Amino acid sequence: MEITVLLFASVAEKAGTRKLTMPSEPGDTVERVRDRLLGRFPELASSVPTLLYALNEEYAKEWEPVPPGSTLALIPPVSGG
Amino acid sequence: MEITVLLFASVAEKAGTRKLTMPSEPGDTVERVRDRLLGRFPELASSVPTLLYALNEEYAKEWEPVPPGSTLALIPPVSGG
Amino acid sequence: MLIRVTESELQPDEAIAAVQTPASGAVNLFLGVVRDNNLGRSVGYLEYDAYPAMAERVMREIAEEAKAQFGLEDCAVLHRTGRLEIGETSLLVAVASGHRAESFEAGHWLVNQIKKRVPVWKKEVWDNGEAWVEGPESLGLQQAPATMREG
Amino acid sequence: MLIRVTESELQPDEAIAAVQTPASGAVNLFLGVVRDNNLGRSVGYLEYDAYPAMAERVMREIAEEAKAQFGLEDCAVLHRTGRLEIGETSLLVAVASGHRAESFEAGHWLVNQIKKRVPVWKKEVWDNGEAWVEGPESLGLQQAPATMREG
Repeated sequence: MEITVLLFASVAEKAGTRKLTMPSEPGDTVERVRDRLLGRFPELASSVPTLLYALNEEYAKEWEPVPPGSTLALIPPVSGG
Repeated sequence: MEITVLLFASVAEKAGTRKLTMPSEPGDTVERVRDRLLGRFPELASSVPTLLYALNEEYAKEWEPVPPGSTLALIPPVSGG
Repeated sequence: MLIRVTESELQPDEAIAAVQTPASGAVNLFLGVVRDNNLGRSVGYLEYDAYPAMAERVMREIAEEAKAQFGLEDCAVLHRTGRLEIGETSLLVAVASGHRAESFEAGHWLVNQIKKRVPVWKKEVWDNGEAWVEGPESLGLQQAPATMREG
Repeated sequence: MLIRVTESELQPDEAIAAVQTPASGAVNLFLGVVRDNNLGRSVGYLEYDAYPAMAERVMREIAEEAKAQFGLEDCAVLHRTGRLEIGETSLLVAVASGHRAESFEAGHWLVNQIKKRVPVWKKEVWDNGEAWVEGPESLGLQQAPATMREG
């Protein structure tokens, strides 16, 4: 099973992609998936301090588990309105 | 020369008219014209405590002079909006 | 600055278009609407009377004050008169400003001032009667002795 | 409760009609509009990105909170995405309530919450460059060390 990762705005531009999949690993949390992603896209490191996360369309904390099949979104500071 | 008097809403209903003219008198003030009007329409007496006045489309105090040719409006408590 | 007392239906799009400028980041539009109830009583319809020439003059005065006080791009005030059914719009206030906070504050301030000062009156008509409303915020009621204001 | 993220033009009349009920005496409509300048810089146009499914979910959450907290009749939140020119409307928030005070307060509260929480992003495009805007009120920036928030 895999994890779907969604990227938006400045983060999508830095990574050069808006959507990718990663293999799920036992014990995955938001933080662990994010750190594997940083290995692949080191250019995202500068975004991390202001990044929020969403698991299956809801805001999630870094310690929350990421079950196989989940969708994890990286949410840079929003600027709607 | 005459004074035009405009009546609105509850005051117009009590008096049975929306507009009338009165002869101008020397030394006329808002209060004096109103008091002459009360002589003609005693049913307006109960409106007086909450009445405001407008002279030529601007709010006016009771002591202000009413020159011949003026338009005096009796303004019951407003309820627009 | 669009200011109007009219018997015709009020058009939100017209008010919005009238106030927008290229520097406007926020537009706030307020609609006063005829409600089916007031003070616990079921309302059939409203009949608005006005002193149109003076009402427009006072509306313009209030709009100029708001524009200066809140640094607005522009504002518009339109009031309808005549018979209005439940759901119809009696008052439109539109405000355009650079940022949102002023647009909300100015809009609210404008409506408060209109309720106090603009010579417009509404009569409530029910199944079994009718009465002219005396606005609790009107200047006329504010000047009256306290005992009368409670009536 | 009308909630929508869309690439199509936003229609004020649709939002107003969506929230009105017979018991509504006040409707407040807020339009977020593309301004020709920001932080002293001349803006050419804006490009909005969004996470539409989550944005609609969060918008609905905020709207439900507002409805309960302010005792509203109803409310609507619509956000546009894609390329928006100066003067075009990016955000519509409509609120209907019995009386005017709640409509202004709830409208302002809703827009504040939207700026904090809804996953939508704008890129400013100038003559000679572009940049993603990081909303100073966004939750993401609020969590960052104070030194980063000043940047």
